Amino acid sequence: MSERFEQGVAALRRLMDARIVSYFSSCVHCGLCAEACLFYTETGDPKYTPIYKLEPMRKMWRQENTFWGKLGVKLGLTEPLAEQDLADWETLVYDSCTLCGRCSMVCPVGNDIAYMIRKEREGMVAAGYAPDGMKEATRRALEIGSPMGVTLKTLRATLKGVERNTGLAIPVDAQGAEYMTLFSSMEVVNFPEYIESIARIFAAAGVSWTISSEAFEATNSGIQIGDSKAAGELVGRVVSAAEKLGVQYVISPECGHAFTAIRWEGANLIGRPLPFKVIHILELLEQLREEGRLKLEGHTDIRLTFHDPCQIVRRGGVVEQPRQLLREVATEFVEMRDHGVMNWCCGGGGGVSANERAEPLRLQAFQRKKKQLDELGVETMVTACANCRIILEEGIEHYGMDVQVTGLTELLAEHLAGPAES
Amino acid sequence: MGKKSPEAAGRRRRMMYRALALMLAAVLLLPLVPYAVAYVGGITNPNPGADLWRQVRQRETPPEVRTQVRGVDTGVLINARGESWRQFRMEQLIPWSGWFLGGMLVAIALFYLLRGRIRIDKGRSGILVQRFTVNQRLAHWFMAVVFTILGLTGLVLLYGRFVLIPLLGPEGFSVTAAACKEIHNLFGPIFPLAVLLILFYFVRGNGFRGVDFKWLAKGGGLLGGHASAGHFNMGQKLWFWGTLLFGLSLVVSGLILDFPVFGQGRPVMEWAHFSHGIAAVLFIGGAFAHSYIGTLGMEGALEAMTHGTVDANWAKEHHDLWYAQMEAEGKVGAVPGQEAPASSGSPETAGG
Amino acid sequence: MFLDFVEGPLWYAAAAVFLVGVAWRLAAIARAGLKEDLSVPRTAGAPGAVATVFRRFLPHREFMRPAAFQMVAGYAFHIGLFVLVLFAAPHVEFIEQRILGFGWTPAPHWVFLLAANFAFAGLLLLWLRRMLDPVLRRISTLDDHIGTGLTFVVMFTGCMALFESHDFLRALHMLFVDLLLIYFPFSRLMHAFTFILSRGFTGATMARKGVSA
Amino acid sequence: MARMKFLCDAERCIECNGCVTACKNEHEVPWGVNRRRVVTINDGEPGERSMSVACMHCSDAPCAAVCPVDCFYTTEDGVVLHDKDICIGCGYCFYACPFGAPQFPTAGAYGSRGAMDKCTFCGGGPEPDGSAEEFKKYGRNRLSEGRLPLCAEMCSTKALLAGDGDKVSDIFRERVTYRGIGTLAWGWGVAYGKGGVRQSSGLGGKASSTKE
Repeated sequence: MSERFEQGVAALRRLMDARIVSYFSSCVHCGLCAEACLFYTETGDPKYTPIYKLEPMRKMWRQENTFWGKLGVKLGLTEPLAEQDLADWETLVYDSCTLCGRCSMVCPVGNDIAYMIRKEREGMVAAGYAPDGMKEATRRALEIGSPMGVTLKTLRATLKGVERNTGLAIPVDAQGAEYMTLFSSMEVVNFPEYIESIARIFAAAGVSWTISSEAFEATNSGIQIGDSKAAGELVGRVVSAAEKLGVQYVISPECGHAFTAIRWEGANLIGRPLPFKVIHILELLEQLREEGRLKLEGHTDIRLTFHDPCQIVRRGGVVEQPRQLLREVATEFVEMRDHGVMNWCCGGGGGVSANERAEPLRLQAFQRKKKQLDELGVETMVTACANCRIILEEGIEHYGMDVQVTGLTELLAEHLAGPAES
Repeated sequence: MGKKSPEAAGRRRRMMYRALALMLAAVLLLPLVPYAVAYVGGITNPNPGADLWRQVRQRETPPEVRTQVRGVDTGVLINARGESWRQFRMEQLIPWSGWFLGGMLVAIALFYLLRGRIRIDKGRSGILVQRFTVNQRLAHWFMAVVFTILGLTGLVLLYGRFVLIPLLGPEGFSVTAAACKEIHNLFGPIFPLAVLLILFYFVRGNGFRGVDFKWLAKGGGLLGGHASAGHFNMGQKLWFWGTLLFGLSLVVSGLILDFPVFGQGRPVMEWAHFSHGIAAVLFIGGAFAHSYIGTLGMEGALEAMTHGTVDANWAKEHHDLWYAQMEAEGKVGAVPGQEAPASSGSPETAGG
Repeated sequence: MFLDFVEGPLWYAAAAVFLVGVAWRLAAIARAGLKEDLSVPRTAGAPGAVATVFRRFLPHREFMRPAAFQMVAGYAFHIGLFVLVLFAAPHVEFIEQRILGFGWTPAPHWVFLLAANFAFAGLLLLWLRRMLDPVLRRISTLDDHIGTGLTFVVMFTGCMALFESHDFLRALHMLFVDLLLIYFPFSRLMHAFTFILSRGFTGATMARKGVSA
Repeated sequence: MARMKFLCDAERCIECNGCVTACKNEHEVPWGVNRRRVVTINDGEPGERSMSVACMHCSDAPCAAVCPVDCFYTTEDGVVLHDKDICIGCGYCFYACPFGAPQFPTAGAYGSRGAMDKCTFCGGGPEPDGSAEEFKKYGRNRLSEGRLPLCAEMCSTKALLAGDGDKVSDIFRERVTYRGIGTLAWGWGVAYGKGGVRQSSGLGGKASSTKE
């Protein structure tokens, strides 16, 4: 038994909290979670049943927390968790789960399966069983500051472009600003429109904001791969930068897991309450609109729908804000059949997008989104997560569909009232 | 106009009294005349009760009857049909069904000895074809379990007196029979659900077509030559419709027998028992053949109901038309979610 | 003799194992502990926990169709079993005489029959599906089958004893009841108690996030 | 050996239901069960006849023939009895019985049938004669005490006769011959009086023996 495996077992043992013990005690193996999981519904393969992905952790629970399990292991009747189990389950745990948490919504006994998988990944990664792509991304995040390798230089170059396009000065390291924004690397590299949009909106609404040159990366690979130490390190950077600038709020960008990482896990990862409030960009925009600071004009008459990013909506609680905002600017906003907290994941969350070997499976799982879109027959889809957006665009490309994907913040910026409209 | 004398008036009044008295006497005495005549002449009339008792006994037109005791059939003095029911049960149903069911088993045993297990001629191809969905299999096994429970308990009640009392003794058999009766009555109302599920999940593809009669003419391939068949062959179709027919008969008669609280009298109950017994025995006999051919009798048949898939070669040999259709639709080999032995390197160590 | 044993010593032993075992299992959950959540909640967790305990009795509207089978069969079984256990006349009598010292109005016979039919149909369908559906086949363990099987046998022998004229049948029923009670705390049957905790934990976490789970 | 029989004289039965009451009271028969009942034909019309019916203790009893658990037995006195510990309450005896004698206590609507209950000719059951257990299940065992069924004993018109079949039929035969048949069977004197219709024709001698 290798030392790494021992570490994995130790991690699983440490994480076996009351929730997980209760969850495993309650599970009656009814199989309903399978119907909630897009990897199962799109492949029909029973191994993608969510609770089945927890087999290693269940074995751990059985041998540590149950009478028969303990007895069985002592008598040699029950095989304890073996390293091979972790090896066998690596693909199930990382490639076929986006931590979207839809299964957690349907479990009749109320098990939060996504929570358990998140914890199981801690054990997997401690034992060294994680996809190379994600390991790499985490390494880059820790060493370079961004999973995609985006450096401050890259950001500055992007910001220069933004300033040129908008004619606005982008505040960097402005002491005493009210809000500090974070970006996902994808926004910096692929969607600078997002940065332009918030610059315009904030200018129009008179928001005092800034970007920290020390911590601008919102994504947190540690959360995805299940490495609390790395995740805590990444959150810690944001916290110290925010403390240095003395901001009251940190804005989580249009990126799903980034929001979860800082809003819901941040304080727990660093072991103390955050010295600032975390607000999602959509929450802030809706708040500004309600206060009358964000004035919108004009409508788009294109029939469009909204793709709920799991970590923002179901696992983040930002459910109504995007819909309120969208209704302001779109007359033909229609909902997919399963939406809001029961939406279907794009297939690339939870680090699956950073996991190259998962691509064929992810594209297969995308058929679920395709069906939803085909059923609705819309040609424009709005979303609020850079990762979703990339995955959706890839899927649309792969299946040769005729659908445009756009960010909600950008859509709002396009309908900004007043002189800011260019 | 002479004036009326008082004497004349008095005479007339007396005459009136006498006439009245005479009339009264006549009224009172005249009904006695027949008795008097009979007494004198010794005439014996038939007993007026005779017709009545005949009616009561034969129940052709049941006489109007009243009793203080409330309950089912309390007004029936003689239940003449009880005897015919007894004859049916003791002298027809029990012995004849015994011969029938026993004969069925012997016939199956002979068939096995003569024909042996029907193998897949070309061997297994390893390519699977989805034959039944989960819901179809669920409906089938639900029916199978409920049918077996009802069938076994029913047979115990039918033959137990002759077969089990010698083995268990009267006390022992009473325990068995009491348990069987309760289980039989309790599972009875679940049977309609099983019939409905069978109807719902299997009605498609069970319509009769021309090819089915050719199949029948060839004895399903037993009388020589290959018999073509679609998703279901004639044997299966007959079994399906038989299930519905017998099932319906058993359900209707069974419910009548199971809940004797809706005022149904003995004639209804006896009729219900009559049809319940016949349908059940025929159904059970059919089930013997069905279970034999579905398990021991034919290689590759059982897995269609357990795993839902069949081997492509089996499909070609037994349901060629269906196989051709599946092939045309590209469904051969594509079995989603099937635990095929070589399931794409997935973890198999779990469970238990 | 047999009846005296299964309704006497064995019954007391089984009840003791059941009570101590369940308490031990619940204590084990408490012992596992839970870290305090330091994030700033949107809404309080406790009301969310209570809400979810009740809300999960029905699936989300969107999930009605995929969950239809488990819903229908599951409820038929659970409600049926609930009525059988608590309202069957012999059970009420047993509870009154042997456990609580007081009883309540038992269900009329037709309610009992209806409940038994629902319970049997539901349990059979659920159990058969466990054996037939590839998903359930994949995730089911021996415990699932033993738990279901024991419940089935207890119900089955209970109905066999319905005629109430043979001590042997009653004793048989009691024997399996005792076995079920002994098996209960070590098995997935614990979900009868822990489902409240599971729903509560999830409900609290999700309520903190502002999501009604 | 005696062969116990009931006989109800329909010419005498006045539908007073005394036999029903006597039976119910003597055996403490449960609610809903009537071991004996009086049936009236053409009630209120000319030719009305009443008759008290219960188990007739048949020689070739259909109930015993069809019973799936074979719980019936015939005593030395020809009384058809059954063992409630063996009976499973299936109801087959009720279908086969010509007289509707077998009764079933029901437990409410959707009633499951309890063990069958019927007239025992006041002869109890398989338990020891006169035991409390026997009384609880089958009622009083009068036969073992040398007494005949109470229903017949209580019959106010002596319409219901019970006892050894030979004696019962002798009594009835006498009655029939004594009162004649048809329209002649009429009047107080014929039914109860000393002078019989046929007395004059030389059969009168025996009539006096039935004198009350």
